[in-house]
Amino acid sequence: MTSTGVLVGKHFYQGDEACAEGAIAAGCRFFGGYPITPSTEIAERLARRFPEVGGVFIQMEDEMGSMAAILGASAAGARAMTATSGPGFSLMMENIGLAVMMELPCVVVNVQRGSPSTGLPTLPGQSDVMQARWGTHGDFALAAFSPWSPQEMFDLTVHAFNVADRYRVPVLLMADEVVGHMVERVVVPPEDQIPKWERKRPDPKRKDSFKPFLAEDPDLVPPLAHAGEGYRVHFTGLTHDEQGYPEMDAEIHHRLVTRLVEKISHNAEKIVRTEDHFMEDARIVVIAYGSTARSARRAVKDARREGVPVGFLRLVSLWPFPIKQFREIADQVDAFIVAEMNLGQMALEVERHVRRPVTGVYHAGGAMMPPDRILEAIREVANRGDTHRR
Amino acid sequence: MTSTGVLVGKHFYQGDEACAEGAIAAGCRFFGGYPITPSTEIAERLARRFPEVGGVFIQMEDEMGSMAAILGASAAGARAMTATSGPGFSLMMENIGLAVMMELPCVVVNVQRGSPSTGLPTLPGQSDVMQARWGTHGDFALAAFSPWSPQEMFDLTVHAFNVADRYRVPVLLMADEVVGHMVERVVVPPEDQIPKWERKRPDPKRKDSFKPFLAEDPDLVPPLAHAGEGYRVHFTGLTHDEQGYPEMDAEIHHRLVTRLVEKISHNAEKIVRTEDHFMEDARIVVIAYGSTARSARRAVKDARREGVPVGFLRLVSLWPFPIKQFREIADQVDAFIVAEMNLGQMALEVERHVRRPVTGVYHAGGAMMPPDRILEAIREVANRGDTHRR
Amino acid sequence: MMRVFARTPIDLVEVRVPRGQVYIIPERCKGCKICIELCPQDVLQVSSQTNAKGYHLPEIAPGKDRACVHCEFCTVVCPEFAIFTMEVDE
Amino acid sequence: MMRVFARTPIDLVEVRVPRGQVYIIPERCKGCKICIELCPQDVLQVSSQTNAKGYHLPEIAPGKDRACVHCEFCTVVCPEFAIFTMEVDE
Amino acid sequence: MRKEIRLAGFGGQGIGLAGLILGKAFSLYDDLEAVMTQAYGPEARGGASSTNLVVADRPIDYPFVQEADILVTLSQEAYTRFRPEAKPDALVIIDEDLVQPSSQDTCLGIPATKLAEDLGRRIVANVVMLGFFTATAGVIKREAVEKAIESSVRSSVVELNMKAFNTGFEYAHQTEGDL
Amino acid sequence: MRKEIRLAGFGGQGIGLAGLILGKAFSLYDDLEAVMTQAYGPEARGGASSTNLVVADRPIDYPFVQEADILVTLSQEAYTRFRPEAKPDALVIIDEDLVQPSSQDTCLGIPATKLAEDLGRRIVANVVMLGFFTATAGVIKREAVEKAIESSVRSSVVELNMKAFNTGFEYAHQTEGDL
Amino acid sequence: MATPIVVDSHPLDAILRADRIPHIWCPGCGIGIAMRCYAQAILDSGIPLDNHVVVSGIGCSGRVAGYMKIDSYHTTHGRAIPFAIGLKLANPNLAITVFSGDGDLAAIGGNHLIHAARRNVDISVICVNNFNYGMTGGQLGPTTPFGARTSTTPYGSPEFPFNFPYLLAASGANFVARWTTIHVRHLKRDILYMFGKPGFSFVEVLAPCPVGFGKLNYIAEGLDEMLLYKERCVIADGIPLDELGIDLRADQPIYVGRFVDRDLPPYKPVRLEDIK
Amino acid sequence: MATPIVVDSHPLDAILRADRIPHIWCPGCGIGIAMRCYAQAILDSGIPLDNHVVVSGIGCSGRVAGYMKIDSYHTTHGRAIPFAIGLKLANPNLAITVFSGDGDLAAIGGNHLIHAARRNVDISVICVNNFNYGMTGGQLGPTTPFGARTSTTPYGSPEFPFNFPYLLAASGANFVARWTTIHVRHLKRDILYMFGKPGFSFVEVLAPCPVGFGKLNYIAEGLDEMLLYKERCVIADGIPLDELGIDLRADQPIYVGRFVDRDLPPYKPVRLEDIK
Ligand SMILES: Cc1ncc(C[n+]2csc(CCOP(=O)(O)OP(=O)(O)O)c2C)c(N)n1
Ligand SMILES: Cc1ncc(C[n+]2csc(CCOP(=O)(O)OP(=O)(O)O)c2C)c(N)n1
Ligand code: SF4
Ligand code: SF4
Ligand code: SF4
Ligand code: SF4
Repeated sequence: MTSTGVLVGKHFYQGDEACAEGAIAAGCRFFGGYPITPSTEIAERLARRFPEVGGVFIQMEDEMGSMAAILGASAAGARAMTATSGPGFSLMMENIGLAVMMELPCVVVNVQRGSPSTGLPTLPGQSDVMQARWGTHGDFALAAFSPWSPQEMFDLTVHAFNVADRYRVPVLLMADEVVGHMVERVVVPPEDQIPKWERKRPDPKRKDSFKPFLAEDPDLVPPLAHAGEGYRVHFTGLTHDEQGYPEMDAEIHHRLVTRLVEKISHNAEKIVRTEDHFMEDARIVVIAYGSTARSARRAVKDARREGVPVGFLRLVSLWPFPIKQFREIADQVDAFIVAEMNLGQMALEVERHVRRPVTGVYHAGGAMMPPDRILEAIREVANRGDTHRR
Repeated sequence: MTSTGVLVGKHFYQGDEACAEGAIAAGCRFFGGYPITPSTEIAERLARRFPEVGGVFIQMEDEMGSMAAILGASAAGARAMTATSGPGFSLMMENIGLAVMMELPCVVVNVQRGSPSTGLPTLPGQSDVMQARWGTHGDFALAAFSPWSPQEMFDLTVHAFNVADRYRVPVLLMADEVVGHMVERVVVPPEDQIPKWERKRPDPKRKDSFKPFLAEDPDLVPPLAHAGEGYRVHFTGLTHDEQGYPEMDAEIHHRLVTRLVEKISHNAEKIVRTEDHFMEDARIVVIAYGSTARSARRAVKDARREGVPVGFLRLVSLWPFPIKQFREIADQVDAFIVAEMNLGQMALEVERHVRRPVTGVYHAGGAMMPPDRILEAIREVANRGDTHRR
Repeated sequence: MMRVFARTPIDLVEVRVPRGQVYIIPERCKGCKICIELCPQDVLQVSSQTNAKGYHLPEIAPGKDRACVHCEFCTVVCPEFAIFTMEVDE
Repeated sequence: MMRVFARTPIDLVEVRVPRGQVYIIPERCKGCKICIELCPQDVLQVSSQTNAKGYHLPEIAPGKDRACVHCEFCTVVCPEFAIFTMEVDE
Repeated sequence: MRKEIRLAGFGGQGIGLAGLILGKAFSLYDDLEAVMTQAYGPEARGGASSTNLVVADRPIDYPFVQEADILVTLSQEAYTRFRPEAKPDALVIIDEDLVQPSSQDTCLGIPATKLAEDLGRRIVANVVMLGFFTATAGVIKREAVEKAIESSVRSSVVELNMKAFNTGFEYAHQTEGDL
Repeated sequence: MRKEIRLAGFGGQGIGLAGLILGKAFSLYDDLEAVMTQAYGPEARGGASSTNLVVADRPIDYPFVQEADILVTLSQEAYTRFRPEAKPDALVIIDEDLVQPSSQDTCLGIPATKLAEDLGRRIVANVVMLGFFTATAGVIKREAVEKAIESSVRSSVVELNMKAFNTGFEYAHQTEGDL
Repeated sequence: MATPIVVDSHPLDAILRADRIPHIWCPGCGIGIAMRCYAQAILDSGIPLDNHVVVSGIGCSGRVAGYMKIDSYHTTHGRAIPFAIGLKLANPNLAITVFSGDGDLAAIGGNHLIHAARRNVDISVICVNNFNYGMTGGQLGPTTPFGARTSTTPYGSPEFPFNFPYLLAASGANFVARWTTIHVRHLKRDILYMFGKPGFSFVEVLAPCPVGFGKLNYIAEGLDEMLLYKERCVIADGIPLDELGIDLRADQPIYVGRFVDRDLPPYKPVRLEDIK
Repeated sequence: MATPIVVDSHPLDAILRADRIPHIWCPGCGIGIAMRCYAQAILDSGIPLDNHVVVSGIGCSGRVAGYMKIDSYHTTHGRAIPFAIGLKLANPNLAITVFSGDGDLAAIGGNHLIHAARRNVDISVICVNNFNYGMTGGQLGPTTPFGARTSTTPYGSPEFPFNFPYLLAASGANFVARWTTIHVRHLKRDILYMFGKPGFSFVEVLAPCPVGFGKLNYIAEGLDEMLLYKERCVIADGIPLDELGIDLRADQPIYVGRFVDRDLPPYKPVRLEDIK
């Protein structure tokens, strides 16, 4: 263990554990949460680890409280996180909106299970990905990532904190039960190799003229002053002006909300991550994310072996949607296949951005997508020549 | 007042009042709610009116409680409703998912205000329409309507109850502050002219073999047994079999969730409502809903006067999306304009269903869309000949 | 199959110690031993036999064949609805 | 413009009844009359004058020009931060 | 025909009720379309209050008053704030004891509050004003407004309100020469 | 190379720990890829418990065991339930005192629980079994498993576990003639 | 004869969903005992079975709704009480029992609990207090004793637990009792009493959760906790409410009994005829 | 001289956002008085202004955060307390005060209130009790007296209100007091006391809401309610907690005072050094 408590080296971690360790490595020192399967192991690991590294672990009375507590901690300067699954995620929605409006960085992990409602608590799902985009009321933008391995549970947790702090935005880690519960090798790099994007901070010499919601830089992100630093800031969930004062005015509202959305869309390239394989000569592209991407890669490899010119594009980030990446391939490819553990969610977004037919390989959840189902779809699409949507 | 308390005749009602009266006319006799601007007048009117007509009005301690209470009342056989606005709507999401999973009919009114977060409590918005579609975790389907007048606050409230009961689904009335607070003539028809779709009920002679979640009819809707009727039903938010018993099984889950989604998509034609004007020769079509549709109609009329061949399609229902209506016109028209009081939400759906360019006229909220902004967009699109998206 | 019925009220007039017969539904038992330890007459003991899940069921202790007084304590404390007694008409 | 400052502690050694001067920020007053009715010395009364919003301000009642003892009750009960007194050095 | 009418005054003067009565008169007891809107703000109460009506002989799309054709004001603050937003040639009606119009402005005045006080209830100044409005604006029939009053106030005060309405209506006719 | 290994037994037999040790041995102390998964159900505890490992010499996409190449069972229920899901020609290792294999099945047996009891701690039957597995399955180096044990159990019981491992390992070699 | 007579059904199977038994609870778990008392009280109540309704939230205790062969609603976590309120107010003939865990009712559901008590809504609540969240694997709950170990307090809990009788008395409940799974006869009696009692009534049932709580706190088996209750419980009359806190692990009496029994009028929705 | 001297700023403007005053509250509303006491207590506290933080929820009372010139957080409805907990635990040097309404803190926020009291988190809560929801136009609140009229109980409330001191004592708070807006000196004193008191402290401030509550309940003006408090309040020592219910409209004493003042250890997150 290093002086800051990071367990550098090779480990055999459960995805949930890796997420907790990623948080510690990212400097997260506040966790407020409420247990829920299959994310509970994140809380349990942090309950054990935080006392060692000087972090605050508090189990709140519910998910509204968890979300509010991490925002308070963030306002006081901490990197703060919570973890949950579908039902708790739904309950966090209102205060995710508060995070957006107050521009308070935080990380929310959703280890997705079979849904809707209580659904299949111990079994996987990927059906909260549209909720991640639209779940709170109002227009907003945030970032969401989808790990496909325990290693990525670690890496993307670090990235999530970085994006959150850099853009003052809540960041969602949309894992699924397969990835959360599987155990695999995780390499924790030495601390100096863990990327750290700092929060932009105000100039202490300009305390009196400081406007907490004035974004002077082209990235549209205002510096963040923490409680107790003497800036005498006001934060509100009401529509506010650059000083942070409530203003009941449609134009101020439009300007504020537009900036909140554009600070993500304009910086999308720095936030977005995708990964592709076998794309050089691909005529068909399979798109997947999270645990389903593991099945997809296997299916693509199998299909390649059968000679099908199929490529594989993995969405590491879900939101903002990697529009640029899609634009680049949209016209080179004949057909798209989207595999996901839901009844077709990211596929809707793909459809809007490509002009080619999109075939969905869907399952409502409860079990990891079998690679064979994707392989079959690839064969079908390849044989059809012209494709149509199921 | 009729014997059942319906105030037949012509009235000058606020939209919120009309909604309350619509609920009474529909036979709603249970309201559980929590005050929030700009929906509070619905609760206030029902608090005054329900004691006259034998309805139960209860102000709950929060929106989670409100939602749960109306589901309980629905399970006991009542037509039940709640009303809220953005922040409360976000808090209701988890139990809206329960309503979906338990297939308990209910009506949730969201009088939308400027959002996200606390936003602009007294000013209008339309930015919760995607949340209506995706706000709870998991795959699901429900119905959502968008009234453009106090009269429609009445009419669509009645329709909402009918759809809810007929399809055992939560139905959302997605009003906005303009429509909720404006006062206009509302005609309450004689009771025998108020349409009433009944809940499908089980056969009392087959109590012992009754399976509360077995949909034998092609509409995919199982009959609903109420508490106290002797069917000894079990309802759960967990994935369940046709008996209602929890089953942790991916295939049962897939079958259940697929049915829940398809009972709406397969019956969409009976649920969906749209209205169109000037469509015969239209080359450009303006799409709008709620109060924005009033601005849009004015803009379209003005443009027609200028000789622009523009038509107007109003989304009376938002969800399920009127795919069929769009398919019909998708190829006859050169360009689409979507006007909405948000940064582009239903426009995304329109984009997926038409092959022509879609121009958005957006405003984040806080004031009703000025007709001139839409008129300008019509002129621009008409002049451009070829159009591109802002 | 056994008939299913509700408990009938005790006749309070005639005071006598009833004798009981212990019944068990083996596949329900999870071997928690609560019935065994809490039986006021020590009628039961852990059997060396297991059910399909591997749980050790209660059995009648040696010499206790007629010791059950039908106090029904095992019935009410068994968390599994696995054991109960019935009054023996003698 | 008036200087802004925090309240300074009272000198507790010298016991005397201080005399006060009433100050008002007219545009803050909402005419609630709380200061008027709760002043222990009845120093204030409702004025017939209104501020821009139409609220009737408090004014010094006739003959009460030197009656304020700087007890500061009006200061602490005014919900509007509109009225306060300052000790007069005589 | 589309007419935009704004009634404005001080919180507590019954501006909302006046608008409601007028709206009913147009839309229930005459053959016109009418929409009423009010401004909602975070301040619970106090300050200038206004009620807005759009009246037309065909369905009304845009329900808000943009440039009032008729402006009725019962307070100085309301006059000062809303006069500039009305049409330059709007019909402006004022409570002449409470409002001092700008010198360029030609207004119709009535001492509505005083007249109401004469009737014993200052609170019916709004209805006095309605009577005067009905008589002078020429946009709505007397009977329609009367019916609207009847259906809008508690039965115990219908008579008082009718009297107030009549007082305002008659005041207009008495002073007709001046108009 | 892709090998699917399933360890199964009764709740409380330390099946999870055995899987973890084996997974670590493969992925941290040998040069292989390994993924471990477990079945989660609503039942908190009790009944058959299994831990599954997929091992390969390249990245593993699909992490679940579909048809086990190696099945290790420490209870009859586990054997009965999981034998049919394993490959017909799978290597099946059993605690020969607790499992009665079907007559067609050829298994490798070890009295792991009894050997553990002989060491004074029934609870290390899992590690005895690991020793036997290591010696017989030929998929993992002895040193790798030993290192994994060292890094997985509390330091106070490392020695005991090493002894247990050795016991199982040696048992295989003693009985080599029979294999 | 050395074994009991083997049969395949139980006298209470009439109101159990016997096809779903064995249930999912762990060996030695106390929930089944509490459910049994509830089932027996229903049979003894004289209220037609069709009028009994059970509402649960999420948790091991919440699974009771799935095992009772009466109308049963297994709602979302924490929302059993407001769901029950909806049922009761929409059909006042129903005898509504909320059966759920302490985490469900007092952690995420705490707000509904105190407000239902304040309003004095006519429902009965059976709260299984097993000092932790069993279902999710033994985390800190609002009843976990100060210093106790759970999976989220591996070094001991830094929080004080609720004292249910005190909290509910302060909130406004009409009836509050506490028993344990060894007080089966008292427990059944008081459940029966709640059925007849207008207003909000609440019974706390201390129950072993050997797997979630016991094993980390030296009460490894359900049986051990049963014996502990037998030994340490004291039926308390007149003990001040603020002294009713519990620490299973401490060497102190555990007070059980009826702590509140009063007759404030139950909640009634407003009806015009009641006013005029 | 018949008018006071006209000036344009107030001695307290130093810690007010004077540019935002006049505030939005109605004439005669009591929130401003309670805020004044808080502001004065801050100045008197000796704690650097930079270390004072105010957290509010939504409601008229919640607007206080926007008027105090200290670090201030105007959160979502009901969530001020958990937000404050996050602030406090992440930076224990801060003096955190939650200033909000009774609806915010005890209706939608009720769960956080009782759990924060249970944990005894070291924050101070100032709760303005005006017997209704002012901001949304005068609806029933969790403190509305039985029978009182509000916009959602036009025929009188069918619900009993909470008794805050009792509820908070039962939940675990270290300090609970009640004052009214006429008890400005006591109120300021006790706010100051809370700043120095470890653990969860709570002061209830009865305050007029003439527009939302008063006018429907024959207390039409803020002043009337101030006079009513002057007349009917009794500083209560030793009154049992369960007798501290309030009905403004009834002809009964209204008890004010300090009701709980104890020294349970405040919540501390687990640190390894504290254990070893
Ligand atoms: C909104 C939500 N949050 C969290 C959970 C996860 N969860 C299920 S049961 C439970 C706790 C149950 O504890 P308790 O009520 O004490 O019941 P027990 O299992 O101990 O009987 C939790 C946290 C959930 N299902 N829903
Ligand atoms: C989630 C949510 N529900 C409802 C509201 C509407 N709302 C705003 S303030 C308020 C009540 C405020 O009452 P209280 O806390 O007593 O404060 P007061 O206004 O009386 O000072 C309500 C219900 C909201 N903003 N958010
Ligand atoms: S109490 Fe029941 S489950 Fe436990 S051992 Fe006895 S029969 Fe088996
Ligand atoms: S107390 Fe303040 S607001 Fe009220 S009348 Fe006096 S100065 Fe004006
Ligand atoms: S985890 Fe605890 S509460 Fe749940 S079934 Fe097992 S013993 Fe019972
Ligand atoms: S509504 Fe009530 S609480 Fe709100 S500002 Fe007005 S008087 Fe104060």
